[in-house]
Amino acid sequence: MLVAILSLGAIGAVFGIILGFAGKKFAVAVDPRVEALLQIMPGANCGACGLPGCAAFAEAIVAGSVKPSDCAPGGATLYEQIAAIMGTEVSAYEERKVAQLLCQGGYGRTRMLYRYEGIKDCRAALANFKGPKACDFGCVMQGSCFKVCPFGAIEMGADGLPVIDYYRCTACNKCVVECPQQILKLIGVSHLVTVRCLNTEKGKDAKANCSVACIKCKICEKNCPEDAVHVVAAGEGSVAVIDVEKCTNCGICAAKCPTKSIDMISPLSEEVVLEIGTTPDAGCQACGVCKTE
Amino acid sequence: MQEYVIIIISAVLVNNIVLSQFLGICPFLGVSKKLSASLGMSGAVSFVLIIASFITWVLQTYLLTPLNITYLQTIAFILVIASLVQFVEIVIKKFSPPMYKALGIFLPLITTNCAVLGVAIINIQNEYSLGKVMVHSLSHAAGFTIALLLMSGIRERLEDADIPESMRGTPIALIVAALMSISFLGFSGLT
Amino acid sequence: MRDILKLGLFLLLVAGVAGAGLSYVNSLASPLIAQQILQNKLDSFKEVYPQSDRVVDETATYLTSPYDPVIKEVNVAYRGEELVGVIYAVETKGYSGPIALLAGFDIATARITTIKVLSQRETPGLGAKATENKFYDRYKDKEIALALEVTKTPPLKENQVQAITASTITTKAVTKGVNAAREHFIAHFAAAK
Amino acid sequence: MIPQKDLIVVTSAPHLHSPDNVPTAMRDVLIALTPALLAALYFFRLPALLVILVCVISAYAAEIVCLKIMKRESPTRESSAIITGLLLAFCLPPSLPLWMAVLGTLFAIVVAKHLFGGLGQNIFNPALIGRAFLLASFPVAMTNWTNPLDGLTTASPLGIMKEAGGEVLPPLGEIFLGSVSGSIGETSALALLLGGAYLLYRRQIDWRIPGTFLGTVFLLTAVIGGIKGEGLWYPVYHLCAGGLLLGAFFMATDWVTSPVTKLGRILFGIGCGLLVVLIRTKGGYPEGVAYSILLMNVVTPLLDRYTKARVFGRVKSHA
Amino acid sequence: MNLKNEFTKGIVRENPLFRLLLGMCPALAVTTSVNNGLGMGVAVTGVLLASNIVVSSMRKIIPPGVRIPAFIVIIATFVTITDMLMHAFTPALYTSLGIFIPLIVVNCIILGRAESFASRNTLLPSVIDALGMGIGFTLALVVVSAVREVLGAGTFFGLQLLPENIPALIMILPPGGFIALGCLLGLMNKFQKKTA
Amino acid sequence: MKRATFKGGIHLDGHKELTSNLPTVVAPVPDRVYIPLSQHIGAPCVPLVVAGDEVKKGQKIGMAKAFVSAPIHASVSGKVIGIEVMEHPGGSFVPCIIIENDHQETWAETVQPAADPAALTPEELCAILLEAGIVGQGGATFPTHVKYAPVEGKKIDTVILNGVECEPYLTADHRLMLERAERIVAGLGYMLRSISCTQGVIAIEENKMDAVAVMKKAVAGQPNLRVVVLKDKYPQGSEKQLIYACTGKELPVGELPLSVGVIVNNVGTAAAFADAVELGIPLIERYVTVSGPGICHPANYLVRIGTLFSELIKASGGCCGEVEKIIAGGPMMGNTVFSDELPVVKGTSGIVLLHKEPHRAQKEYPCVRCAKCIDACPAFLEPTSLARLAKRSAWEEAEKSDVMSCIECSSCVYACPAQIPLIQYIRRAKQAILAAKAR
Ligand SMILES: Cc1cc2nc3c(=O)[nH]c(=O)nc-3n(C[C@H](O)[C@H](O)[C@H](O)COP(=O)(O)O)c2cc1C
Ligand SMILES: Cc1cc2nc3c(=O)[nH]c(=O)nc-3n(C[C@H](O)[C@H](O)[C@H](O)COP(=O)(O)O)c2cc1C
Ligand SMILES: Cc1cc2nc3c(=O)[nH]c(=O)nc-3n(C[C@H](O)[C@H](O)[C@H](O)COP(=O)(O)O)c2cc1C
Ligand SMILES: Cc1cc2nc3c(=O)[nH]c(=O)nc-3n(C[C@H](O)[C@H](O)[C@H](O)CO)c2cc1C
Ligand code: SF4
Ligand code: SF4
Ligand code: SF4
Ligand code: SF4
Ligand code: FES
Repeated sequence: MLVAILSLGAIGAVFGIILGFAGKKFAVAVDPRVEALLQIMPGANCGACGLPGCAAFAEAIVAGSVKPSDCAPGGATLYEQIAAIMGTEVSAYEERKVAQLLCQGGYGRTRMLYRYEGIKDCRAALANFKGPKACDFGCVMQGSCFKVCPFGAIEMGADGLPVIDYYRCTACNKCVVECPQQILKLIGVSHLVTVRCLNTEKGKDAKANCSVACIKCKICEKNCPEDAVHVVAAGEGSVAVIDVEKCTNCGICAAKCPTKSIDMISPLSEEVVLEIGTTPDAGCQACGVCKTE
Repeated sequence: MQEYVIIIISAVLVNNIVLSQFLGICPFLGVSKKLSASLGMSGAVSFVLIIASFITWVLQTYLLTPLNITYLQTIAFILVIASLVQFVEIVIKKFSPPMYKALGIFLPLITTNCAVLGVAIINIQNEYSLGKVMVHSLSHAAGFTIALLLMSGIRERLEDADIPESMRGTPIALIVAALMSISFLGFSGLT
Repeated sequence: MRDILKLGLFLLLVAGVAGAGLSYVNSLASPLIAQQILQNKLDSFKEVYPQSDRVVDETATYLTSPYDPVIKEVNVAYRGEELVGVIYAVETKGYSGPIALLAGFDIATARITTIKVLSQRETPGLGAKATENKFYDRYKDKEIALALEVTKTPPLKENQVQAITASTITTKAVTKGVNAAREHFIAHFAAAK
Repeated sequence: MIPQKDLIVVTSAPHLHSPDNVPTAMRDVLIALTPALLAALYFFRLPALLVILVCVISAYAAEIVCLKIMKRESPTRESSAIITGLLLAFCLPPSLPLWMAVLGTLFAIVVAKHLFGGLGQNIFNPALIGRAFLLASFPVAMTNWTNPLDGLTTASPLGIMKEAGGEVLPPLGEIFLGSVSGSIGETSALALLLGGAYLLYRRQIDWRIPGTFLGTVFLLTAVIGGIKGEGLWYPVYHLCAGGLLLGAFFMATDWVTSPVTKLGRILFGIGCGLLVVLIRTKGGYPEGVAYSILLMNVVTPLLDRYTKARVFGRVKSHA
Repeated sequence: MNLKNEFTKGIVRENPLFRLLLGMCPALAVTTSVNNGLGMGVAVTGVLLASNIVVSSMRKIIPPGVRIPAFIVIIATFVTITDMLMHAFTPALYTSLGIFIPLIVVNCIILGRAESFASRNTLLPSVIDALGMGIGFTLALVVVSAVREVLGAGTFFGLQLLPENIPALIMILPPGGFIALGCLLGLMNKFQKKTA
Repeated sequence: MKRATFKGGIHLDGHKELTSNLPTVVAPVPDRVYIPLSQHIGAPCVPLVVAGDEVKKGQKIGMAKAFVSAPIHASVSGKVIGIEVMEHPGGSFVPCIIIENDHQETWAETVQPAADPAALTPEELCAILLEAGIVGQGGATFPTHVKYAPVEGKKIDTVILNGVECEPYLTADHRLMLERAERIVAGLGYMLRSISCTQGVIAIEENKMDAVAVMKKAVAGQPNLRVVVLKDKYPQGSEKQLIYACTGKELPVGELPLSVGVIVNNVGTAAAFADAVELGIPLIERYVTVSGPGICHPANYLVRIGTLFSELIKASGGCCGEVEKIIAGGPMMGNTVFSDELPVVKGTSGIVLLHKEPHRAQKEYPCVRCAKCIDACPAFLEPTSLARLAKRSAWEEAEKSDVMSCIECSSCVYACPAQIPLIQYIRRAKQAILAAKAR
């Protein structure tokens, strides 16, 4: 018995001391806050924050170079947790945004120049005469956005246009950056009325190519009670633009627009809007796989 | 001499530590997604495996057996391994940050890697001399490295494969391991 | 420094308590284990050579160098004071690992009594069939005049043993062990008769 | 005058493509396998026919079901599965219970191929996985050979060579023609050589793999034969006996599971050859072709990675 | 804290083997028969329970610097005790589990629970957690080994189910372990997807 | 004799017999020509005319402002009626000067033969190249004067004239060599003089032995010029492969031919150079092959720049069968266009109308790793790996795998049995890498 106690105790003590000693002697400071943050990060490593991953984000938070809300997938819960660890106040409430498509010119609505064959990549299609559509401003329909969405929020619809599942979208911005036509935009979920066309050609030309284009008729402008929508100069021409600050979501312009290039939708149901900021249920399942690599 | 050759062939090919002994499955599945990571992991495991084999053998031969307390084997060995791993981690972190970057995240995983303790115990069970212990543990380290590298080569290729949703990740890795293990059956009976 | 000592002390304490606990459990368990091992061994001896009332390990006497490394133990069976049989413990290399077995020899009849495989790592369903009584029976009561041979077909000659289907290697390994024991037996005991 | 606009296709160059496509390649392999198929039917008769039919049909059915379930399209109209079924049957003993053949085929198609994503994405040669699976599962049935001449159960030539016990090796001529016991499609060296030559002529396979594979086996066995004092018949015997030719021409060359680089293929062939000789002479089995190819399949991703060709112009700059 | 929840989570939702992918080595190595699988599961559960109890009751006095070594000593103690008891009382099981009994010490489940649960919770939840996790692990092992034993040996708990020549031996060989576990995990995933 | 060639590449069915034996036809001069402001690699031209201006044949109507650019000239005399954006054979939309032809064919005053061609200095020759708007006729339309602008410390020892014409269907260069051999040799002479280089090589594929004979006769008596016969293999005409076949030199990645002391030019470029020097005529017409299964009567034409495709197709008896693709250039490298209402430009070597290929399925299939693409690639790349990397947007890895060394010859796509448009993935990767670099 004694032998056992002594020898095992000795082994224990020796290693305890060595470890204690080594820990002291060779200590390298790691900010415990980084580790704590890593525990709570969504772990999608989606890069929406502009950094190479959640670990980098955690370090950047501690370094103060980013703010909690830069992690779009995180949502309000995460911002609170980060604030708790960092001992700061939650920054001003930010509205949840979703990616929306500013083009309605699917098959059958927009004139096509040719039949495109080749890889499903919008930039590749654009290399041939600015894409198969006669309109140079619209969606090229090859689904580059669909391919980059890390949360599976985009699907390609039957009319060739991407359809965004607003409930799944985390506003990570990836598709917005990817789209070569720059017709995806993050829009706050409380903005219900949107001009879904960026065609700046003359009304006549726009109309010749697409049945749902903004034709610069200014009917919206004339009818808006809040003076919130205007046909403004853009590119080499002009297009209708809504001032979100002034817009009251009355929907008159959408109703009056002769081509229906303005529409009114509520992307998320009211209950969800009320819970603004909660992480969408799909996407990151916090499986932690990303953390091990 | 021949005995050594047999030990080597047996440990590396016939009774490959991962594919037929089922030791060290966790890192084999967990850290085989990228070739670079698996290089790091196999480096770390090999390092700890060989040193631990040496220390545990010394411990057994000069302490546990003479004092007739071999029943303390498990606890003594695991203490050695755990401390060794932690010690190595601390030291590398201090003296070679690049190496720590490469190996660091794998080191803590090794404590609970049964390959290390398993080989240490097998060494004793087989009543190997120190020379054989070293050859044996080296061969197992090599066997582990080979299995891990092959696995990660395959998994890198699978990155582009159209694997059914529910089989992605660990399930397909296990299937790959199964098929690798079937292939390694070809070595069985090798003398 | 105090911290370090504290850590060491704490581990010493925990490890010491663990050591104490373990040695206590060990003191309870080890006789049980020892007895269990012994009982096992005796049971095996009984199976291989039932007609004895005392088996003595006389390895040291009979296994003087140089000897066949296959043979691990020489256990001599006595009935009363009479030396009636020998139980060899042998170990050979099978298909996927060592095979340890007992082989019993009867002095009076100059035959193998039977064998018993103690441990093996052969393939379940194949080589592992070597642990079945059916297989032991293939060695039962074989004469020791000629060395045993393995065949794949039902034996035609007295000194032939039929291999387990698709496990010739295992059978050969077992037979090799038995043959080694046989030689030793002939050299040391058959003369004694 | 110009056809209607929406008929015009705009796409990237090139606008011409080789008439060679995946279905034609698969057809070529099937054509190349025909001599061996005829030889198998001639020597082993009904049992072989049954095993072949069962394997091919179940492979085809499994392929279709898998494609349906996983919502995949196949460019080969399932003929790659027929090849898998046929090749698997070719490396089974004619006496194998049919249900085992079905099981092996299912394992090959479902586990070794479709779990990995289907055609082109599998790591392991499906037919060989099927065989290895069966060998490990039913070793008794899988090592039960009948001699086609007398219908008696005998060891295969390589088995006799390995065991060196009693039975006499059949003469080289029989081995070449195929009237010996062995797997269904492996016995006739002549038929396999014909098929291999056809594939080489059609450029469906690269000479490097069969060339280095057979060359390595020949060299090594010649050396071993020399040491044993056996003479030239020994390496030739090793080339013609067992599944070596079948493996070297039809299985090691499987596009999907062999390296894509030229150097990689050479190393692949050499590796296969080394392993075959190792297993045949030192291993637990009389035959090692299947395992050697499978083991090299495992190494293929690494071979591809480390044997990339030097890109044209990656030379020392003159500037 | 909902005790029932703590208990059930280990069985399905956070099943250590199927969901957390912990303890893969024993799950592959000893599952050649249900007997072994069950024995291993019970042994692990025992060690888990004992170590959770001790860790939880000592959690206030263990200095953080040697937390891991201390846990390991505690676990190793119980493993050694288990080892001795099995050797003495279940010799057959002891031989067939072999080296995997001492290796329970490095089973990530046990250290993992000690670290992430017992060292942060009081005694009762820790006991419940250990039981849940242990039973979950045991069940998983039984499932894997049942698949392997039935398909590979044609028996269940040693009872002959299939005729002699039917079972595919490979299932009780090393590849069979990987195949069984891989397919089970795949099925779990598919099932999970449907219900989610 | 074993023909010189390069490693890799593919054997194509040339279909050249459709047009190779027919003498070139002078195409009807259209009533209107459409002259794009950009017909070359580099900066577009600045127009020198406005709607309503009268222009003469050969008059400069667009000016090159940048160094890598080339002026454009009126190909007919008449009146400018406007500048409009039009479809361009290169796959884009480009502003074009539209000239109403008065059919007077009055030459501009600037079109003057050089007084004494033999006395021109290298600088003067280079100036003529620029003024005449000569760009590469081999397809890349690289402004030729840039190639001949002296570079400090670089010595050119060989000028290779590219008469390979490895594209199927096209025979314009072939006919040019048969019909205007002495112009080509004269042009080569000026090229050599303008950089004081001695060696001239005319490279021709073995499938044009008649052209070889004619060219050999044309260079007879000039020991510094030789005709090299090359193996019939695609893409033998590609610059790097051609240099390797003719000189054994491997052009290092990312470097220009001049780093190995070579300039490569198309035979048409040389002929145009001779015309510019000796007659003062700028580049206003070129040889164009109109061929393919979709053309009723394939032929070669001498065409004014700015002529619409539709006029040439009409001249060839119109389309036959169900045309699926209209290609500007050859079927391996050329661009598909979506209508025939677009002009011939300086780089238009051919117009090919194709039917649907019967053995092509609609879909791209997974790669079966047959490595046929790898064996075909003359740049020794792994197209399948590059495509795979591009598919998952691994641009950096693609760059490390030398994707930028792809010469876009499309051999890999031709060879691929799985019908993968590898080249599109590769271009996509190149595009992304360049975009990242630009940022
Ligand atoms: C998975 C597997 C396990 C095997 N296990 C054994 C074994 O335990 N014992 C044995 O002697 N042979 C074993 N073999 C080898 C073959 O069954 C046998 O050696 C070989 O086919 C020779 O056949 P024979 O025994 O009929 O001569 C095994 C083979 C396989 C595929
Ligand atoms: C900026 C630039 C400078 C060049 N300078 C030269 C040159 O000095 N000499 C030359 O022979 N080619 C020069 N080239 C032309 C290229 O080498 C090549 O001939 C041209 O891109 C067309 O080649 P291709 O038809 O093989 O694509 C230059 C190209 C570029 C883009
Ligand atoms: C794949 C490929 C094929 C080519 N084939 C030809 C050809 O057949 N004839 C030719 O003149 N140029 C061909 N070129 C263009 C040459 O590389 C080179 O640019 C040209 O000969 C330079 O002459 P230029 O500037 O006068 O056009 C090819 C280029 C590539 C990339
Ligand atoms: C030359 C060639 C050889 C082939 N060899 C095999 C083979 O050995 N086994 C097999 O299952 N399929 C073979 N196939 C068919 C096909 O490639 C194979 O099923 C794929 O591995 C499935 O993805 C072969 C195909 C070709 C073109
Ligand atoms: S749709 Fe997808 S990619 Fe786009 S912002 Fe939303 S989550 Fe990101
Ligand atoms: S929205 Fe943009 S990225 Fe998406 S399909 Fe349309 S053009 Fe492509
Ligand atoms: S990769 Fe580029 S260079 Fe190589 S064959 Fe394809 S297109 Fe040609
Ligand atoms: S040619 Fe096509 S199928 Fe063959 S390897 Fe290349 S990409 Fe794959
Ligand atoms: S490494 Fe063996 S259980 Fe984790």
